[in-house]
This record gives sequence, C-alpha cells and structure tokens, in this order.
Amino acid sequence: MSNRTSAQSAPTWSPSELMAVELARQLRNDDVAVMGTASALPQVACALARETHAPDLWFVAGGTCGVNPHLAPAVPSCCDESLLRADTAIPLSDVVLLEGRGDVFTVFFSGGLQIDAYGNCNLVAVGNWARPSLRGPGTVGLPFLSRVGRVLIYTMSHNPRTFVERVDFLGGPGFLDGPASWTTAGLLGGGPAAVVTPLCTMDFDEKTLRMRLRSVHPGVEVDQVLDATGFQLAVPSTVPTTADPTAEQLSIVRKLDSDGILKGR
Amino acid sequence: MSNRTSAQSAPTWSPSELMAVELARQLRNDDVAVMGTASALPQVACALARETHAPDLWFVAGGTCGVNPHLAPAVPSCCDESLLRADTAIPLSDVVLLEGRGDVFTVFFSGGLQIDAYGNCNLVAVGNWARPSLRGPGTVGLPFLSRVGRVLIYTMSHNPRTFVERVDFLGGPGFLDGPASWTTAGLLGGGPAAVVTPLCTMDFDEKTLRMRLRSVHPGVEVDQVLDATGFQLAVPSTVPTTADPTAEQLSIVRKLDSDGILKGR
Amino acid sequence: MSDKTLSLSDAIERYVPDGVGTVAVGGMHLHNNPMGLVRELIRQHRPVDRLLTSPCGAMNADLLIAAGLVREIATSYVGFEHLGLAPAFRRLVESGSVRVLECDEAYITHGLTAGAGGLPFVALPVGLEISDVAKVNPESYRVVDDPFTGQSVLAGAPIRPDVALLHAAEADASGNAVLAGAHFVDRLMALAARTVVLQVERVVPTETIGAHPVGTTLPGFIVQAVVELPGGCHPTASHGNYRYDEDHLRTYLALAATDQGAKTYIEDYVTQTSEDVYLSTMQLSREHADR
Amino acid sequence: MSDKTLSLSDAIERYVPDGVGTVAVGGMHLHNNPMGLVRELIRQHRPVDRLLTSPCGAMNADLLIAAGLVREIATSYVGFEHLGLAPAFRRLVESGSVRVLECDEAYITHGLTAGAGGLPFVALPVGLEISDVAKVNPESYRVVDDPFTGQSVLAGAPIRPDVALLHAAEADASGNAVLAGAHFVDRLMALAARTVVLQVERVVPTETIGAHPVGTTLPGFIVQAVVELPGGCHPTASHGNYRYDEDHLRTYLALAATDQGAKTYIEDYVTQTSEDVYLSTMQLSREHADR
Repeated sequence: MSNRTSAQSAPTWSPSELMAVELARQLRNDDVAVMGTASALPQVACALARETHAPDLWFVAGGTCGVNPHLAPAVPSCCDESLLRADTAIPLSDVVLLEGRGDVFTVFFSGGLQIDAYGNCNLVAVGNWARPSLRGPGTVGLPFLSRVGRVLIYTMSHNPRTFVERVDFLGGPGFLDGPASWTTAGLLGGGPAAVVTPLCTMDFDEKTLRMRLRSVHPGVEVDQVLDATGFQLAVPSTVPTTADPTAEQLSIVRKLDSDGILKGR
Repeated sequence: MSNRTSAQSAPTWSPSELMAVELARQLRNDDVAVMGTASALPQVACALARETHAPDLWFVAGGTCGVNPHLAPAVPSCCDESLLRADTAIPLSDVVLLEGRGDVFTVFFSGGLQIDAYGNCNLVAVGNWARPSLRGPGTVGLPFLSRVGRVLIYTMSHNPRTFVERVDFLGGPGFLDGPASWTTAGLLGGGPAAVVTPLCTMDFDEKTLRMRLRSVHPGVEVDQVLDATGFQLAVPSTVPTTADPTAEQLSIVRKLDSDGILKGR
Repeated sequence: MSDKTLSLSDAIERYVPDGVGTVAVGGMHLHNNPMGLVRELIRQHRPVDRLLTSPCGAMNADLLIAAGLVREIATSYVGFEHLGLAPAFRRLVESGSVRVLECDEAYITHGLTAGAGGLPFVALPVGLEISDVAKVNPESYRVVDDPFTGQSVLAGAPIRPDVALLHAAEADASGNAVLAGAHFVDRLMALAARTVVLQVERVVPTETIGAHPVGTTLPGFIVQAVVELPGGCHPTASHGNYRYDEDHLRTYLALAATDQGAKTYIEDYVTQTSEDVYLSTMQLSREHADR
Repeated sequence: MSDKTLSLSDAIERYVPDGVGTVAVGGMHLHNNPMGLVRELIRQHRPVDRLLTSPCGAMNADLLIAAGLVREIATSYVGFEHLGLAPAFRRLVESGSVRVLECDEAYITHGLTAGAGGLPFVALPVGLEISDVAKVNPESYRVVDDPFTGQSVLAGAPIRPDVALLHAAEADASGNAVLAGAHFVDRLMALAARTVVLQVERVVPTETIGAHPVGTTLPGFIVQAVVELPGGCHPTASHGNYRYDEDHLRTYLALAATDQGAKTYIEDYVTQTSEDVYLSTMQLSREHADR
C-alpha cells in the first residue's frame, strides 16, 4: 500500500513492520514496558529494541505476563501460553499491583476505537454509553494510563472515525481537555508521548498538549494524514519522512515475527 | 507428672499426647482448621482426627501453609519446609485472605501468655503495653478470632499467671467482657469453644460466657485446677474425668509424632 | 476424603441454582475458558442475573449472552482480540437487551481480592477516578475520604461471586487443583466465590497435586465440584494442553453476528448435542502449546 | 542484560543508605531470614529508623535489635517459636529502648499489598477493630466510613518499605529470582519496596528461572541487587537447601538474654568476623529438607 515518492521501487516492508520499528525507536534502555490485548506489534517493538539499542529494557506481555518473552514467534493473543517462554513470568495480579504502584512501568502501550486530539483513548463505546452506536470491548487497564511514565499509542486504523476531536467515553486518560485540566488533575503519569499509525508518527505539542505530526512514513503525503484525521492536527513547518527500517532492523523483526503476522498488514 | 488417682500404674502417655487426643475430639468431619506458630500439638490433633472420626477434615499449617500436611513427623516450627509435604500448599497471603472471608475456616487454634475468664487471649504484653513487665512476641493473626467459627485454645501453662480474670492486652478476642459486650459487638465468629491444658478441658457457660471446667484429666483433682486458675472458674456439680486415649489413638499420635516432640512434655 | 467429582450435568444442576445471582467465568481472552460448564449452563437454561468476567472475557461471556441468558455483565473487556469484537455482546448491548456494569481491570482484580479477604471495600489508586468508568457505574465505585491523607479517593465494592465456573488443568477428587500456564485472575475468583465448580482436563491422584510448588494450586476446601472434561475449553485454549481453535472461533464469530446465526450455532453445537459428542467432534491442536 | 550481582558489602553500602527509613526483612520464624544481609548491616553500622518484619520475625529482627540499630519495629510477632521469646526484642522493648509499632498479620499482609498496588489505604475486615492493636497504633490504623454500607470500619495505611532485604533460593544476574519452598510474605515485600536487595544461595542462568511456573518467581525489574551467599540464611533455614541450626540458635538465645552476652555474640559472629569466615565455620544440615 505504501508507494515511495521517489523513483525507488515499492518498499520491502509492510506498514506493520515499519510501525514495529518506529515503536522500538521510542523505547529507551532503562524502560520497563507493559502491553495488553492483541499486542504482537509492541511485543516485536520491545524485543527489537532489546536486540538493538536497548538491551536492558524489560517488557511484560500483560495477560499471560511473561517477562521478556522469547519471541519468535510473536503471537496475536496476549494470553498465549507461548509467552511463558520468557525470562520469567508473574501472575496477572502482580502486574495489576505494579501498574498501580506507578513507579515501576515507564511505558504503557495503548490504543482505542477512538483516539482524540489530546491523546485520550476510548475502547468502550462510540456514541452514548448507555445505548452506544458501537459497543467496544471495554476499557481493560487503560485507566492506569494516568499513572504511567510514557504512553505509546498505536493503531492500524488511521481514519476520521478513530481520530476524533474528543472521545465519546474517556477510558484511557491522555492530556484530558488540554493544559488547564491536565495541570489541575496533577496525575502521576507523564501522559501520551507518541502515536504511531500506518501513515505517520505523531507526538504532542508541549504548550497546547494537542497531537502534532512528527513524521510521515515513506510514501505518505502530509495531506493524506490530515484527511485521515478527524481533528485539526498540528503540523510543524517541515515534516520529515520517517526513517526507513534498516536491513538489520527488518531482519530482526522478521526473525521475531516468524509466523509473519505483521507481514501482510 | 500425672498420677492416677486409682491403683492403676502411671499413665503411659504424656500430658501433650493426651492434649492432642483431647483437641482431636473437638474436631468435626466438616471442619476446616487453621493454626499458627509452634503448632505441633494442633497439627497432630488434626491429623489424628483425619485418621479416626473426621476423615474429611481439612487443616492448614499456617506459616508454610501446607494443606493437610503429611505428618510424620510433626514439627515444632509452623514454617518448616517439611509441612509442604502435603495434599497441596498455598501462599500465606491466600490464608490471610480466607481468614478474613470468615466463612471458610471453622476452627482456629489459639493460645496466649494470658488467657482470661471470657477466653480472650493475649500474646502481646503483660502489664502496661507501652512499658510492659513482660513483652510477648506479638498478636500474629489472633485478631481474626473475631471472624472464625470455633476457637480452640490450648496452652502448656496452666497457672494463675496465664489464666487471669482479664487480659492486659486484648489480642485475640474471646467473649470480650461477657454477654452484653459480646452481643453488642455482633461478631461474625462463634467465639471460643474449648480450652485444653495439661490439667483439664474447659468450655464456656452458655449464659455467663465464662470459662467452665468440663473434665479433669486422669490423675488431676478439681482443686488442683482451681488453684492453678487465676479467676473464679465455673465448676459443674459433677466433673467427669477426661477419657483416656485409646490404644489406637495413642498409636496414631506416636506414628504422627515420629520425632517424639510431644512425648516428653 | 470426600469425592467431589460429578458429571457435568449434575455439577451445574446442583451448584448453579435457578435464579443464581453473580456467576464468574474464568479464563482470559481466548484461553482457559470453562466452555464445557458454560455450554451446560445453556443446555440447562440457567439465566444468570450478573455475569462477571476476568479482566477480559471472550467466548465464555459471548456465548451465554448469545443464548439470551445474561441480564447484566460486569466486565472490563469482552472481545476476541485479533479475531474481532464480541458479536453477541456488541449486538445485545447496543440494542439495550444486556446491561453493562462497566469495570476496569484494576477494580475487578482488587475487588475480587476484597471479596476473598472479607475486606469491606477497596480503595483504588489515585488517577483511576479520571476515567469515565466510575461515572457510569455508581454501584461498584464510590468516593471515600482517605483517613490518612484526607484526600478523596475512589473506592470499589468487594466482589463475591455466588458461583465461579473455572477451568484447571488437573484436580484430585477432593478439589485440590493445579493451574497450568498463566493464572489470569482464576485464583482470585476461586478465593472470592461462595461456590467453585471446576472443569479439569484430568482427575489425578492427590500426590500429583502435592508435587506442585506453592502459588500454582488451589486448595480443595474452597472447591465444591470437579468435572473431568478433557478438551472442555474448546474452542478456547487450555494452557498446557491445547491451543485455541481459530477456525471454529471464526465460524462462531460469523454466525453470532446475527440473532438467527447465533441461534443456529447454539443449536448445532450446544443444545442439540451432548458435551461428549461435541468434544469427540472437535480436534484439539497442540501446535503452539508444544513449542 | 545489566548485571546486578554485587558483593555483600557493596550491596549494603550502595542500597541501604545511612539514615534509611523503613527496612523490611524477609523470611518468617526460623526460615529464610536474610541473615547475611542483616549481619552486613551490623558490620556497616546502619541504623534503621523502622524495621518491618513479615507477620513473624525471628533472628532477622532480634539480632539487629541486639546490635542497637533499631529505633522502632513494625511487627506482629518477634520470637523463636518453640525455642523461646526473642531476648533482645523483649529486653529492649521492656526497657523502652525500642518502640513497637504494633501490627497484626492481616494488616501487614494487606498493607504491603496496598503499598505494592499504589492503593491509598486498605479497609480491613470487620471484627479486627475489636483487638487492642489498632488502639495502640493510631499511625497505621484509622477508622473510615465504608461508602457502600455507611458502617465505620478499620483502615490500614499502605506499607512501602524503602528497602527490602530478602532471601531467594536462586536468581539470575538481572534479578529474576525463584522462591523455593514457602513464600511467606516475601513476594509482597518485594512488590511493595522501593529497593529490593536479594541474597541467594546461587546465581543461575536466566533459563533456569524461566523454567519455573507462574507464581513462584520474582521479576528482575523490581530488584536492584543480587548477592550470592550460599548458606547465608544460617542459623535460620533456607527452604530447599538446609534446615535451621537449633544448636546455634540456642547459643544465641542464651547469650542475647543479657546486654553483655548479646555484645559477645555480635563480636564473635558478626563484627569481628567476615561473612566468608562465618559461613565457612557453620555447618548446614539438610536433614529435614531432604525428607
């Protein structure tokens, strides 16, 4: 689907593969990351980071709660037994405790049926909660976003239904209604840090706390991103192109994703 | 130490062995019992009950938390690893939860530096708490006596220092200050059911809720018990003698207590 | 030891009374769902006043909802992960036929702990009050003044299921059980529930249970019934035994997208078939479990 | 992976700062006491503002008290079970030299859970307010109105040790650890503490840890230091490794009955000897552990 703008041939990676690499770039060597439902992408991102620039990073595949699970293969279900092939594994109730402690996990991967301009996430309901037009699965652990270091948001759906000005139901707190409400709330967590989609990578304006375009993926135009976003996205004067995955990164991703579940998406 | 009053020869069992048998007699087939620190005696009592009249009884050796530990040997430390040779074993935190649930354990074994006329127990301090004349170890789980079916109290020390009118520190609640306070408190638990010592077995008067002599052990006189008790013990018109252990009971006790830790005491 | 092994039909008949209050179903996402017990609930047509899922329910909840047996669901997630949304849950909540008692993962976990421990309520971490979850569920969430700091904090009601339907890999006849693989919140559900009905892959001697280390088992004194049901988690996975049956799950998802399709699925695979026949028809794959 | 293995002296020097607040010591009764870490605390003369024991402390607490390093102890029990009362604890509390923050087992367990989970406080089971424990410890226990029932109930403050000194059977270099035998509240102490220092019988490859089932390990990301100290629980037991040394414990109990005797013991076995020499002198018995 991504066409390069230059004369080069079509990219040799899928959007998901690029996203995994781009998420890995957000991770630091001293991070302790946690992820939830259907989390093959962040699994691969964390394992890739550990094999490249962040060998001391820890990650917990919430659900099964394997600690640094030994991909390959990356698996689509976060509760898969294969995630117990790991450095160690702990009970889910321990992970829930430590999410609440607030000073353990530095990265929490999030997503949503709706993601709004302030990075708030909604997995519960579109429309009125009591009689929704779309009932989503529920909020799982997203209320804990309020207590975690950096929230990394990812979604395969970059379109105006997903990226809305305001979520209909606040499940996973981002910067709430913006600077005033964010300051008043005085939350322990640092708020959302980045949003990665098949089209681009976004971050948040330090002043307005609204989502801002950081880079467009190879072959994607800025206007394409703006059309796909249901709110006024901040756009800096120059928008770089997301760096291509290196051959090494791509080869590690494919080693980790040995079932190829990111390949076609 | 026990001398038979009749012409019979000295008993062939130790006071502890008789106490184990006498505690076993208090147990029912549908009981779920829990015990704490230094609990060889209740361990043996429960295992004996399982081998005789109460095969379906469950018991948890709190500390290690082996469930139906496979004595022999009975061990003096409740945290001994050998108590994990058991039907199963659970974390201590699970036992603490279930003690609080209040509808799981039907029997809780208790004891104390002081035990008073209403069956209240004190393992914390004799004298003023802030500057005690005797500092005991602490109260462990005894506050849970307020939530458990039947409390079975045992002690090797039947003397006026242990059996006092009122405990100096209320750690393990019995019938509190008697009927009025007991009714007012409206506790979930059923209160103390029996007290077993090297001299006798006692229970509680249904009206006054004060401790009452139920039977004197073979060779013990009623006056001996009264002299050893620091409060006015209720004495029924006839006081039977505690039944001798049967040959079968004694043989099972000694099989369970293969290290003989009850034998000399 | 008393023998708690029962046939599937006897276990449900005896321990899930008509008019039952809160029923908790164990397992999480596509794994360790006690599907044999759930199917029998449908065969015996037991309406559930309130269904509680682990943080994340899947087939265990959606099938009961599809059968029209759930008045209200207390949950923080019902879905099929990468396979899609939960079709019956979605349809019946959108139509207003099923009420949702909206929960978050922390509350379900800590609320079950409170239920297990006789704690009157649980004070929740500061920050959880920010989400809309508490706003739409005043029954489970209230505000309380922290007596140590004076701060207003969120409190959750204790959760005490009347019955927990759980899967375990193995149990002995008296109910001592081994949780293989991940535990999810199954251990907490067992500790908190008034009645625990277990379906297991195998009934084993007590010695087998006793060989497992602390923290991996359940004690029999909180278990009322043990049903031996090899394959009984199908179409979800049974950790240590078989993986989920993605083809069958997709069949269900396609059918359950409509009322009529759900009815067809339930007739074909539940009400018009015995559990024995169902299980003998299904193929269990150990593919991923073996790796 | 970063290597967290440290020498005994480096671990204490780096992670138990002078003026440390609350130090939790793991193990229970005569088992799994992290005695090597405790002895090094004495060698480096680190005063502890508040010492927290598991429900039941023994040598781990009494020796530190005997060394005059404890201002206050938060505990529900210090003693030596069938071997007798804790001599230094008893003597120094009776003389008013050590303050007791009187706790009960449920509060220590649930308070640590609250600390681990960021829960603002914990509401305790109705009935626990009857004992005198809460009356003499208004810092840890307060009364709160249950927002669901309106009833006044007892609340406990969360417990967050600054440092937890714990024993584990094995750990890898990055701090993933295996709890052999019984867990006591060591797992909760580790989850609740800001800093975790582990003493282990053996440092093992990560693969060894990964082979253990869920519920029996600690994750390395909450552990700061790993000290390999075979025999380091002596004279208490190390589950899976050796039993307690009753003769040595009796020697301690006899000496620690007086100030002077305690001083002698500490000189002979702690301050005037290195841990290596101490451990090479002691004989470990596997007698009961093998059965």
